[in-house]
Amino acid sequence: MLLYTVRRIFASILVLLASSVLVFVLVAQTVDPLAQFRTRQPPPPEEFFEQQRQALGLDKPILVRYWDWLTGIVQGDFGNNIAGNPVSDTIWVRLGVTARMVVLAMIIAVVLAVVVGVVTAVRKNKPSDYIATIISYILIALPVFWFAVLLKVFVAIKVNEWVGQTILYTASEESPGISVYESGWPLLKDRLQHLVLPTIALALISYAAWSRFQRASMLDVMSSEYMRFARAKGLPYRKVLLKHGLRNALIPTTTVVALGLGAIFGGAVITEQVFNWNGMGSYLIQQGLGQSDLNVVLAWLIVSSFFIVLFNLIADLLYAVLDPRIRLS
Amino acid sequence: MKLWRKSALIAPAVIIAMTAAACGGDASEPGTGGGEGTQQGGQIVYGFETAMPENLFPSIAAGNSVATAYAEIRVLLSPFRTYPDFTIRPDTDLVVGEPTTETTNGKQVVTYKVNPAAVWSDGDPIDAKDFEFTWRLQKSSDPKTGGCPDLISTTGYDQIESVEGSDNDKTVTVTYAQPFSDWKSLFNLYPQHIMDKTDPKANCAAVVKGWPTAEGIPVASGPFLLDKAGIDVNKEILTLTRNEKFWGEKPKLDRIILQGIGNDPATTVSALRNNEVQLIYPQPQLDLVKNIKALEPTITSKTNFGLTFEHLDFNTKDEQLALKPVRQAITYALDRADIVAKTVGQFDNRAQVLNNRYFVNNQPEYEDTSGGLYNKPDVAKSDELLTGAGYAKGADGIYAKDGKRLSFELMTTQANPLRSNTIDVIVQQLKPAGIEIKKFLNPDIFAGKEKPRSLEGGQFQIALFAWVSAPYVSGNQSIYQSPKGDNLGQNYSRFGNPEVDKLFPQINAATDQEQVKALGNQVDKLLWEDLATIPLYQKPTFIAYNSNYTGIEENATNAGPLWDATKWARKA
Amino acid sequence: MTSTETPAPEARRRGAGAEPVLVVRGLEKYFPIKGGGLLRRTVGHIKAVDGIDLDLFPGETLGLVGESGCGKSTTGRAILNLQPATAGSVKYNGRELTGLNRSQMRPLRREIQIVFQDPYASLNPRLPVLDIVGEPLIIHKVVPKAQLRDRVNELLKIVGLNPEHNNRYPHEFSGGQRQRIGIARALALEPKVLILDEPVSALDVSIQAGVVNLLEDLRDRLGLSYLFIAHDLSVVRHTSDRVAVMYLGKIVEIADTDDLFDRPAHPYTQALLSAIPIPDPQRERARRRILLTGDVPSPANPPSGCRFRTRCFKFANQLDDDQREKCVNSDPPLIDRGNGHPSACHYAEAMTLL
Amino acid sequence: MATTTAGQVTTAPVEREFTVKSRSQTQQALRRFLHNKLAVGALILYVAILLVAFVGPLVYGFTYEEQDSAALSAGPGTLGHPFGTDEIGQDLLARMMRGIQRSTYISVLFVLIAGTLGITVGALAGYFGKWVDNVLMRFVDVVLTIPILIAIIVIAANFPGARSALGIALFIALLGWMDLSRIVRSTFLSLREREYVEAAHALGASNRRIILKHLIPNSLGQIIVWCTLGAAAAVITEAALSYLGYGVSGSDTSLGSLVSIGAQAAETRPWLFYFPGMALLLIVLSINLIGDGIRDAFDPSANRTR
Repeated sequence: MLLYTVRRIFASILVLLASSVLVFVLVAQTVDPLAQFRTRQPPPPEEFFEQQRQALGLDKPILVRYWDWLTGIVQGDFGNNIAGNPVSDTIWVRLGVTARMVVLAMIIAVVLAVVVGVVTAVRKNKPSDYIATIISYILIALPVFWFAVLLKVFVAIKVNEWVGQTILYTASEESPGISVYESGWPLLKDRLQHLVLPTIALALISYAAWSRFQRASMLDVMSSEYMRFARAKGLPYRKVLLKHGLRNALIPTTTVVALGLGAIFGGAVITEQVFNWNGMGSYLIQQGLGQSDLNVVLAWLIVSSFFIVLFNLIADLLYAVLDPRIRLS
Repeated sequence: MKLWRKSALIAPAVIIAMTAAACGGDASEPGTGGGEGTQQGGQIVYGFETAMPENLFPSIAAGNSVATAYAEIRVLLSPFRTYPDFTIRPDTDLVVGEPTTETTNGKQVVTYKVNPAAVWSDGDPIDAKDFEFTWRLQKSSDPKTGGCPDLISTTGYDQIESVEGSDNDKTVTVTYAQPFSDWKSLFNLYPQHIMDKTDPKANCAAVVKGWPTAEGIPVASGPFLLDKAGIDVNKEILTLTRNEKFWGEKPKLDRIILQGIGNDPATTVSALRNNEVQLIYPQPQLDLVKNIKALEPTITSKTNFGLTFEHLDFNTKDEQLALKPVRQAITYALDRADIVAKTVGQFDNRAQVLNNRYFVNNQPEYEDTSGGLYNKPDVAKSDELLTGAGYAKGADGIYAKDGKRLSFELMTTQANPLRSNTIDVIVQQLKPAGIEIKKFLNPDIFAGKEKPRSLEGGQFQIALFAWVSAPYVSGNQSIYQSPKGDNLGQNYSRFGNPEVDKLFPQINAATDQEQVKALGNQVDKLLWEDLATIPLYQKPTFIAYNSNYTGIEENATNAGPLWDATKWARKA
Repeated sequence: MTSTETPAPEARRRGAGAEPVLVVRGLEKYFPIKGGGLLRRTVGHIKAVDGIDLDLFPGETLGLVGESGCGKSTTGRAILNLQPATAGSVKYNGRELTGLNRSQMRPLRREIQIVFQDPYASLNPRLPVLDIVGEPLIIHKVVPKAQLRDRVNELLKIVGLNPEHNNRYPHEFSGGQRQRIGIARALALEPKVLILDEPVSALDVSIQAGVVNLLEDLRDRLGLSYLFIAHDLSVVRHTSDRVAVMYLGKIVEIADTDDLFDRPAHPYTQALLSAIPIPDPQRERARRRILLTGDVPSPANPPSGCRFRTRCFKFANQLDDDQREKCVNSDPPLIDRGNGHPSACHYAEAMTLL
Repeated sequence: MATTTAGQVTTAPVEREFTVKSRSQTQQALRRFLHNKLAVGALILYVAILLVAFVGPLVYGFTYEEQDSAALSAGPGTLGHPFGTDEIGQDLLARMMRGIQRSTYISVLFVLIAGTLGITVGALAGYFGKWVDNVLMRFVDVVLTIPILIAIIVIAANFPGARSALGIALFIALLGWMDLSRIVRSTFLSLREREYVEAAHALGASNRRIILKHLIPNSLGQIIVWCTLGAAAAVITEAALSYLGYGVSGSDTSLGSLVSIGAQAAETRPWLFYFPGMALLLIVLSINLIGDGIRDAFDPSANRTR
């Protein structure tokens, strides 16, 4: 297992390195961070562009730029944005904001998916199974942003009107300025209130696919020999189901969840746009792509690559722990 | 002048600068807040639609944004303020009486009398030293002469010969080497006692660094502070708080929080409706305005017409658009009243067709200089012109000559439904006239030459975008004067008229507003004849706020909603 | 074996005296074993085929028998270059086959064909019979397109299938019929040598006879030579002129069929033969059964000396220590030790098992 | 043999065995599919939507660009517009029919391009194995470390001129083939060990022939399933791109852009929000159900769903 782990980590580092090359080539060749200055009026003098080019290192050959960038990242330095501020000052805070939503959404989605998956598998072809199935299919087919508008217009505003005060928020990750003058429980409460809708939006969309998956793997397991055998031994059904069935049915789900991280990152970008969160997504769309800010786009992509590779690695290792056959192949 | 886009960036020099108003002095007193029924204290959240500024120092690129301009309007004072009626009047907090100007021997001398009570928020007096420093800092972008290349503009300051203090430095005398008609735009004061390192290189280094947003503005001259404690870059929050040292009228609210909420109208509406923000100043769109109008009386809202106007630019380097009959035919075929009705007219019925490139409809200088030729669509006239130019309608109903069809790509910015709709309407209007238009939403429209399909790159045919207009004229020169070789200025139509060129020096030297009006309209008349550009309509502005607040008044110039935020208050 | 081979006395033996069509010498096929380290180096080899010699004479059927996993199928595939040999030589009519690349090999495919064990797996389920049987004709462009159907129908008739079924898919046929399709496909190119890789072992016993008879019939009519790979000795006895017995990658005994069955010399052969059931209960009860102990050793790490010694009843029960030492230290060559045919046992002695 | 001796060769006796008269795999799959009521219902719905979108414009009174100045922002059912109009008087139903056409065009193009790419890469990797497999699959691994939607956005942001329906399909396709290549690869890995592939080798078949004649037809079930699910994913992705401002940028419309524009009008002009949104939902839903139906039909033992 140790050797397997070391080998997987080694492979992951290689993949990440290759990914960094791909990211750099993709972005450095296409994003021009100086484009926006050309629209200034009066136009900045040519010296200004020269200076910016030097400050951002755009005058160097691409290989040198890549190397500088890579060595910087290894030391936690993502370079400066076009305004000259270090990207690393911002990106971790942004990541924290996004993580708040993504982690919670993932937990909710996984728990919900496992519960619904198991229940629908056990109650296969019963009304509850059909209803859950239809809901899942509808959630899968919904565009996130459209669904989010529904949440805002019909859930948040109606609930707030019904309660008579604002308990569900539709914009930002916390009330403006609240962290300046509040702390402790009021701040936490405020953040939770802001967390509800975006988390629901993100969680439900991921949940739908995962619950289908959990249901399928549960059905697979339930029809397997060892389950029949366990029941034949006279163990209580519920115990068989939970102890033998669920444990084995969770294995494929683990992988799917870990590998689904890329999709969640994509979904989070949209969710953040819809709910106006100042997380990684808006950082990429507004600051990064909106301003053609080279280092911001690069930082975003490499950070997300890092997490995707990390989660793939975790999935691999988890799988190996849960299913020892994997290690040998 | 500048291009308008989603997160438009505006040189503060331009925002503040308006011509000495011919109509000045008769404006009603703005803002009636502070009267009875208000209470002291409290806060307001302003949901900000543009991106968070990266830097708060307005004289460098990173700090030159709408966001900084709005936020700092009452943090760092200038000798002149812009009022909602487009007048420019002295800021009586900063200067006493009207600053005087006189031109002798080709030199312009301006004298300011600084308010004796005026002090920076750290207690240091505001005086001639600050004027002198503000000039010294921005007078050149050439490092060889002690200038700083990072400056976004040196316009005006580079013409100043000297800035001298007298009367215990409370009287400031500024001498221009040659007359500068936009002198009122200058002297958005920087604190000499804090910033001045005397060595130009050190000063330039300070300029390059600017004021990173997270660190706030070190010291304020206005009623508001924008200091570090109230800023959270990552949460896109800027907090304005009361400057206790301010000698004039102090703000009623404890704080004004500027919260970036992005430009998605749905978010904007729900945030205001949910009382997550109390004030918004978005680009108006039909559903947004409708939604918010429906929230009355909880929400108070108002549309207005500002200085921004939409127009079409024909690229006269295009083989067919180079022909005047083609441009004229297009103009005849357009029904601009219908465009207005289907776009801005839907959320404000006061919207009207704009027939002037120099002055917008609600400016006193405005005249319809088009000669009334293009007020109604005239397809017959258009047909006549095209036939006269040798075009004939093809089987597809589109005019063509020598196998070249009159089919043009009309580009505009992306994510702007108003413009997208405008083009859809134009497409349908020109189709019966035998002219085909294709829509292209180009996010690179304002990019540089490296993007060939941008305005600068020149590989476009017709463009739809807006100019942020100003009634004075020096800025218009770069838009309409003949290109000099590769140097277009902002003349993206790439069309030149020597007669027009001759008028620019006259306008720039004009100090009398009547003269400016006459010359401006004269130029515009000539521009109508060339038809390299067509003005369409003046863009509305829209402000909406929670009715629990009072004293909020919109300023449709580029001063922004916070221009008189001192008067904002909560209702009792 | 060649040097010691004596002309067979049996008249039944075909091709005697003629030049062999297929000559296999020192054929080896090793599969690498990857290590578990970071770089996954090759740490050893599975020696599936470890140096075998065979001759196949025109018109004869050479049986190749052994337990599963002894390398007999690999031998067949290595001869056909489906799995390139690690070492050794395979000559068809004097032409070297090993080391040929795919395009060099292609013309020779017309001469040597193979019939697979599993008639379910060896036919593409997505193709109708016409395409399956016609495929070799198309690949080698031996028949004009217009005549393809006729030729396929002819082939189907030859193997006893109804040509009207040529548009059916494999799953519409029974196992025996499918195997006939497989044979028809192999015959399409009019080969001289057929490698029959357990052609009947996946079939029901009742159907086996039909296919075996068809194969014999075809051999006689078309003048084919068969390398008949099987683990079922009774089938081999019925079909083969000569039989080679394989154990752990090596041939341990080779002889004319009757000779082998009557007087097996190698203990392994003896053990195999003793396991054939005899349809006479009395004789069945009376005869001596030789039981092999233990499992087949790993081909990655075969025992030293004689490979069979770990399971050999002779080694275990009948030899003294000196004799055993020889088994441990020296690999017995495949030579005639006075039994009338070659066997690879130091202490080979013919034995009658009945 | 037979050609020369055909005359003498007597036909072997036809084997009298029990002959299984059964259906081919495809027939069985089709039969199973037709028994799946949900999938058949979805197929009927989808075909109906496509019929309306492609045939409807021929008989409908308004074109998608026509502006009815008398009916700006008209509600559904008023002034001759069953689904209402937008602010410049364009008929929503006509625009939706056009939008569905364009979205269908995008998803079909996507499936064709990404399908070809994915099958090619997966086939090469799975068939040749060794370093080919290593190089191609490691490349896929690396590309998959970038969230696909974001990678598409980064590319789309930098090629604004190419954001036609064709361009969008291309962008999505350029980054959307990886999962298919993995599916095809693993299918090939198992298929290439089959005896019928070995038989083809023994017959001297070329690699090309083996891949095209033997391996791809036998992976078809998996490929078809991917194609349907991919078509649905393309529709959703296009909508997400439109919402983020990187959608189709010309005069044309698409279902995605109608949905994203409508998202603004949920309260003021709800018809602009609901009709396109529901259309998108129904299309994606029905394609997914069809895809699952096909999967179950081809592989009844594995009732794996997404």
